[in-house]
Amino acid sequence: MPNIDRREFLKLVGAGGVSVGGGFMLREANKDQPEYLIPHVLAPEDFSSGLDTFYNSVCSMCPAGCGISVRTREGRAKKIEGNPAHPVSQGGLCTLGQAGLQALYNPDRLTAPMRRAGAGDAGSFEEITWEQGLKQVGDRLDLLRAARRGNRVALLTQGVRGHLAQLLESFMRQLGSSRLLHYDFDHPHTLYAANQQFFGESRLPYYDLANTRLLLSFGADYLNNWISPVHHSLGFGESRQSRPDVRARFVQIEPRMSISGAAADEWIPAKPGTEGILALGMAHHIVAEGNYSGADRGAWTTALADYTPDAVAEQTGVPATTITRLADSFADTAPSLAIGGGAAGNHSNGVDTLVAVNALNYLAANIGQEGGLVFNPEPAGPASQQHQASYSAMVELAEAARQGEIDVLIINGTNPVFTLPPTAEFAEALAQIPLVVSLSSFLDETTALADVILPSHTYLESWGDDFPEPGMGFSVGAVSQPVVSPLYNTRGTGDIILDLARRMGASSVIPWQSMEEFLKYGWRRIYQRGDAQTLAQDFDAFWTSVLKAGAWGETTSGTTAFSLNPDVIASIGVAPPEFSGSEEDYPFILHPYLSANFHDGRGANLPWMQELPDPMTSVVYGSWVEVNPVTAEQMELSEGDLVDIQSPHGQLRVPVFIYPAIMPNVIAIPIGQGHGEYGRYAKDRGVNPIEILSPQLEPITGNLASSATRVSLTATGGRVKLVKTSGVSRDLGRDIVQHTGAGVEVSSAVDNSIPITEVTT
Amino acid sequence: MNVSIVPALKVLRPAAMLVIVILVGLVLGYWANATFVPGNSPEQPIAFSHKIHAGDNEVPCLYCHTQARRSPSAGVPAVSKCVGCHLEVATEKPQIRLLMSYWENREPIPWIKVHDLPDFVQFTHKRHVLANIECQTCHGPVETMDRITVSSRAVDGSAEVGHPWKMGLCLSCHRENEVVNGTDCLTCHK
Amino acid sequence: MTTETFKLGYNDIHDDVVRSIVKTGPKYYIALATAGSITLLCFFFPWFYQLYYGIGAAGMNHPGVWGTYLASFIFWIGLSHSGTLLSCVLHLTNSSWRKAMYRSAEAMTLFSLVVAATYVMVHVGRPWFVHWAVPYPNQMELWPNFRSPLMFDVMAIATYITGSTIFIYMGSIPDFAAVRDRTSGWRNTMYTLLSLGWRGTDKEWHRLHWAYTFLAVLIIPLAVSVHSIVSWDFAMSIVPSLHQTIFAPYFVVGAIYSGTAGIVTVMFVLRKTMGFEQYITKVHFDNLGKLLLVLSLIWTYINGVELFTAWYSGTSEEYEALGYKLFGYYAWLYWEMILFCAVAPLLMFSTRFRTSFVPMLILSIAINIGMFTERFLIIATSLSRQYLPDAWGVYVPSLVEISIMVGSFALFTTLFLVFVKIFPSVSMYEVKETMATPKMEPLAPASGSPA
Amino acid sequence: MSFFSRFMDGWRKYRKPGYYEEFDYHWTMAIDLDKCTGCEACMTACQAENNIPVVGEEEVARGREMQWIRVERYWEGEYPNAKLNFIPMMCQHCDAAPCETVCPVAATYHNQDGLNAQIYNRCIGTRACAVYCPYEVRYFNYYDHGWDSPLEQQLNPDVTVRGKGVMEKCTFCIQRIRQAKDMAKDDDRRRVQDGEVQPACVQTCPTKALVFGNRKDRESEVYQSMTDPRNYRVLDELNTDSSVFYLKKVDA
Repeated sequence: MPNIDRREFLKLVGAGGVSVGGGFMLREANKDQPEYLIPHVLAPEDFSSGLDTFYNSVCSMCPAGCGISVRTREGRAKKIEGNPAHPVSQGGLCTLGQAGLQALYNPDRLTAPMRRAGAGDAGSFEEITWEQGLKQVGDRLDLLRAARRGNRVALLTQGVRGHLAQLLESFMRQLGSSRLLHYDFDHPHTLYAANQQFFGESRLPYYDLANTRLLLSFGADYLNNWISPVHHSLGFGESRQSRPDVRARFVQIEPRMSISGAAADEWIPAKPGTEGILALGMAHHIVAEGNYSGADRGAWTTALADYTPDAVAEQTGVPATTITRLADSFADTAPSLAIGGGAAGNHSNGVDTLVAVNALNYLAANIGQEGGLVFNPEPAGPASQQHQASYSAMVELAEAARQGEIDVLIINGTNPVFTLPPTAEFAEALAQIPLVVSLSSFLDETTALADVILPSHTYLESWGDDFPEPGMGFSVGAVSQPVVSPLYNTRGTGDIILDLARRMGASSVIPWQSMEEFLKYGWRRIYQRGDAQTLAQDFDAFWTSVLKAGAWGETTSGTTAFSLNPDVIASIGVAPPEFSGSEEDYPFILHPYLSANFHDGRGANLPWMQELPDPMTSVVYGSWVEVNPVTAEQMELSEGDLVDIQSPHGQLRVPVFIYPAIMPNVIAIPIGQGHGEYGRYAKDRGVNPIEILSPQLEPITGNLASSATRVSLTATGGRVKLVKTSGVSRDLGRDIVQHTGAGVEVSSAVDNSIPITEVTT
Repeated sequence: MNVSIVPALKVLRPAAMLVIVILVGLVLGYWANATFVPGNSPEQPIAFSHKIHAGDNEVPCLYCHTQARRSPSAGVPAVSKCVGCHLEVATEKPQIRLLMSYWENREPIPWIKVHDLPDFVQFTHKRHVLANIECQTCHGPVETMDRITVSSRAVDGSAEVGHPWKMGLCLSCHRENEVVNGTDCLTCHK
Repeated sequence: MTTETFKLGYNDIHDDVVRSIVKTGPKYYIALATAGSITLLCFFFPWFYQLYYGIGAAGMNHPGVWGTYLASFIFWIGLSHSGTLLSCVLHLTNSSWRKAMYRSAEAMTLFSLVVAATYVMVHVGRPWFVHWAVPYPNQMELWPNFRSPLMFDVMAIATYITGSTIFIYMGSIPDFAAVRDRTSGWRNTMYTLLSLGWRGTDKEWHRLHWAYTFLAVLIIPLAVSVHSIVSWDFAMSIVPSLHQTIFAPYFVVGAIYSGTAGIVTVMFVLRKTMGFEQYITKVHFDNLGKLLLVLSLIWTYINGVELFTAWYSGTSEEYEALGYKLFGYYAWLYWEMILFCAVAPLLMFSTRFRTSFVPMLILSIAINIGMFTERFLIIATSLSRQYLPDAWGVYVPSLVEISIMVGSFALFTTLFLVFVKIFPSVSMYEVKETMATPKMEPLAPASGSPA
Repeated sequence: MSFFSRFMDGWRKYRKPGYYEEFDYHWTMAIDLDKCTGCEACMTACQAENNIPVVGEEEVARGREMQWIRVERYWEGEYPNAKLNFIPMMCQHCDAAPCETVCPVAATYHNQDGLNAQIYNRCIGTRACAVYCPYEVRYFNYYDHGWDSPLEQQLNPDVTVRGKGVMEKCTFCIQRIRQAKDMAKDDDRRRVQDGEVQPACVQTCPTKALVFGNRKDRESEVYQSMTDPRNYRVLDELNTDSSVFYLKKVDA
């Protein structure tokens, strides 16, 4: 060791000391924060950490009523799957149904009861306790009821079925109020009316897509939004390739290609509103060709005299040859099926159109047939459609409010301020009502105008039940049970109503303490319908088995015999559609359609839905207007150009999307975006085409003819980048999606030389 | 003219020594921290002793960690489980009083996690317990510990088997027992 | 041999070079400070931001997962090829004119390699795990994927760095010794260590020459392999317009091309700043000019071949890629590249152009801009037009990327500035070799008495 | 045995054709394009099952969307004869996968069940696999994604949440496959039965256009589908030997 002087030595010691400390701190800094293991105090018996628990329930994201099976882990919902045991969904589920989880765990949920702060403007609320909120409302109701002025109370709910519907009904009866309105923007009023006219029952038959061989769809987007999309999809898949040498043919008739149009074998653009005329043209051909040989053939001949293919071709813009070809194949193929709805039903002649479609089914003898229209038995539980409010009913309500005839308005789930055109002046009407109570789970446009908010559970936290409409040709029901314990200080709609009923002193008639109790009461009767074998077990066993299975069914089927009332035939006929606005000023017809992701706008607050590309255009986060390529070329428009869309009742500014499959004089905008409230994900995105709809009515139902607005299109010169996930949507002959003729033999698996070895399981 | 590099090296020596001293110091400090303040044996809210339970009184592991045989996670017993016995047993001890106070306030006990795997490792207790692997194989001789410590001693306490929470140990064990596809990454990472 | 060097004596050379090391004017410090601060500001600061935020700080997206980072990586690797490779070839061909410039050329090699290596770290998503790409036994019992061209890359570059470091160091031992003998204090100590006790005996000279030649022979194939492997990172994929057999030679040529241009630039700068007018002369520019011309012609030819084969293939994929390259979103960049790398160099057919300094400087810079564009286009155009049109997209570099790109040049400059103060940036002994032995005065008058 | 010879041995074994035949499973998917309606239920199902983040409008605009399975759309013809064809595109789990050869750290490799594995915690983020993949189905985490509380309560505990700088892609829902194998082991069966395991997309598909199963079980539904005369594989000319079979659309 060489000699080191003192300074040197001290230096070294110092350095050593510092570095030792450094090393110590280094490891100290690298230690990670402790994690905690928080056990239960008392473990619930069905709980086991690290293992899944599945609960069967019912989806409430749209009115279809699919059965779902929710996977939960340690008390949290992880995944929603279709319930294979449920006849509607049979294990399948649509994208909106999947996203129900984000409704449950949405960051923008209302977490506690609230009251309008002072005379504050919309949206400024102060938190209150349930007692305060319920007392405020209950007392008012009690007063009115005592004063026999219950009719000054109105209850506006989204379309609900099952015992909740029944509860609301008896609740309003106790109040002595007739103002119980179920309101859904997309409720097919015209379809019910048409069935009433033609079949004499205001119910939906079961459309047996699975067994049909030819489907004619007049404007009904049955795979996306029409009535029961998941079940229709199942049928569609079933009749495509699922059985050896069975492949049904699907024909879609609509001005703008929908998802169903894309899936169809043939897409036929017909002038908007003339679908019914087209149907009658085909009917004419069927009768004229002698493909129909019923006793009332003569009556039909006279009724359809004017609808010669050529005349119809003239009106609809569909070539006569096409009409006759379709008519022939429709008559020859058995079973065949014609369905109508969607845009076709939302015209001034909506009901006549759908009656015409029914007539087509009648003439092809599809009624009561497997693979055709199958009538449903009376639903086992309470139904709701008799309370469904049309546009004019809503306008009446608004009018009554303006007259000061309404003191209390209870709103449950529905969002009329968003889904009604401004011409209905619903928002203004709300301002006239002294006490507006909202039971919504989210602060949507309507709730923002409420005075008291009593936030309800989401469907994954609450009790309820459902009897799908239409049924499956037999009685179906299902109970929806809470799959997770409530996240926030909210309550189930049913429980809130029951509580209010108590407070207004109706407990003698509505004695139940909770929705669960009421459900059991109601289902006891259903249990008693059962045969000896089911009755053998006691009710509780029945109840648990229904909860376990997530579905209940009965083999009773509806009537198959059907005789047509002769007067109907005489009354058949479809007038040409009426549009608001002259063709000169407003050269285009606006075709608003329910967005695949957002339904009528209720899905817009779900991040998954916002980021899910629109199936047809792949656009995300926003709105667009679809324009035919030729039209666009004439107007020198290209993708992303901002255009002003002017209707007689309003104006919108939207970017253009060049859409290859839309009629040149039609433009389409999806419904669902353009929210002013409704949470961070939905707020201030895109536009809401409902805002510019003219109050054009379908006279029979008073339904809004939402496809009957004319608009003009003017380029603003502005331009935005349309956010979409697709690059180029043409395959440039790269044969990515390959086709084959029907039944043509193509390369067999052996050619692909796949290594396959036998294994014994 | 001096061309040899030796004098130059001489000049450098103090600097070199400084460097060496600093390096040694760092290592020393790191080691000291690791041995005297190990992070793998934290103070628990209740001084629960596995030695008393699993060791002296030979309570089987699965009596409390019931989940281990049917679930990926072994699970910690609910407070009710502890109370179940301690309503009678050793009721007067201070720690038990502490336990009871949790129980009376219906509060869970915030145990601190000692054996912790990264989130990208999907370990399942079930398969290993059903394969009759001794808990001690990975958790060390818990029945001898008053306070739980991540231990690197083998079951018989003889030799070091390397840190039990490193991938190498999983692999070697999977190799020895010829686990089907035992070395496929997807077996644990997904 | 040119005439200027005759004016010099051995001592002049030594004095010049040693002065360039010892005497440091304020200019130098200003330059160093600027370069250094730009490096910090434009290179390291954005990089750390990116480390914190994620690669999202760059403009890369779904089809375009590779971008300017990789382009710059290739560019710097390419630049590195100049020096060592060049000086090896010229050493073996024993062309005397190289001797003045090769030291700086080698330095350039070394530093571009360093920058390139840094770019690997900038490019990958989790640089803190990048050591996994190196084979070493570990408790996870995991090895890198020996089939991966990227893994070859790691190996090749590591080897290349080592090789060229030894090469440049060995070549400068005698000069270290020379400097050692003319300096004092810490410099003396440093150079004593660096020169490893070099005495300059015949034996030493002999061994040096032998080892030097040996290394030169060794490094040439190494250099070629490195860039071939870099090209395979792309060519081994099945991406249309990347999947090409010609890529390896294409990259090698491109590399030497841009590298040579780089040398021209550096030499010009050295000449002006360090006052090496006598050592770096018209001759060097003339010869380099010729070399550049040849390279540019080869490069152009390969480009033509590439286009032709793409067109000839007639498949939708190749067609689309070709059309996109020539007329698509990045077309203007493509034509800029053609102008700079294929058309402009034709000027060098004229000797007057080759022997005039400033135009050569401008051209050399233009060529390197063009070559950088080439590397960028190879990635950008082919990635945005692949097999599934639905997944097509466009990649645009972000501010962070551009700033880091600029910063990397600053980093290079900084390293070089440090270099010229430590290494004798002109190889003294080899310059001497090119000089006639000066007249020696007899040490003492001869005494006439025979013993 | 020296490391080198062991390595060479493995190399040869791996490259021998039919190497995978000695194993029990060869997971395969068949997609009937004649049934697919492009409803995109599969996409949301996948997002929910696999903790796929929502990246937000700006990021999608920059082309940073995350979709392990996506529905591609290709228009054909012009109005009024325009047709729109959908094709779901996800990792094809190629037996000769280009992505596997290029990863320098072997973070992506082929496992004995015919799965193209992606090991997140091994990935160093060179993104080379995404370049080499002709199907463009590999998605990169350009930064750490967040979930607005309480949305994170929905995250699937069986699937790792990927951090920044890591490549990710479809795994055929490996967590479900593992679970099924676990069950099979419980009632000591050697093999998982057909239909016991379904990836999220297959499970939710309303038209049942997607079929998943073990190719080596000749009774399995997927084997029936993949031997259907309509079967083909996308970009088959690249010899990726993919494990996802498409059934041609029928014109009628």
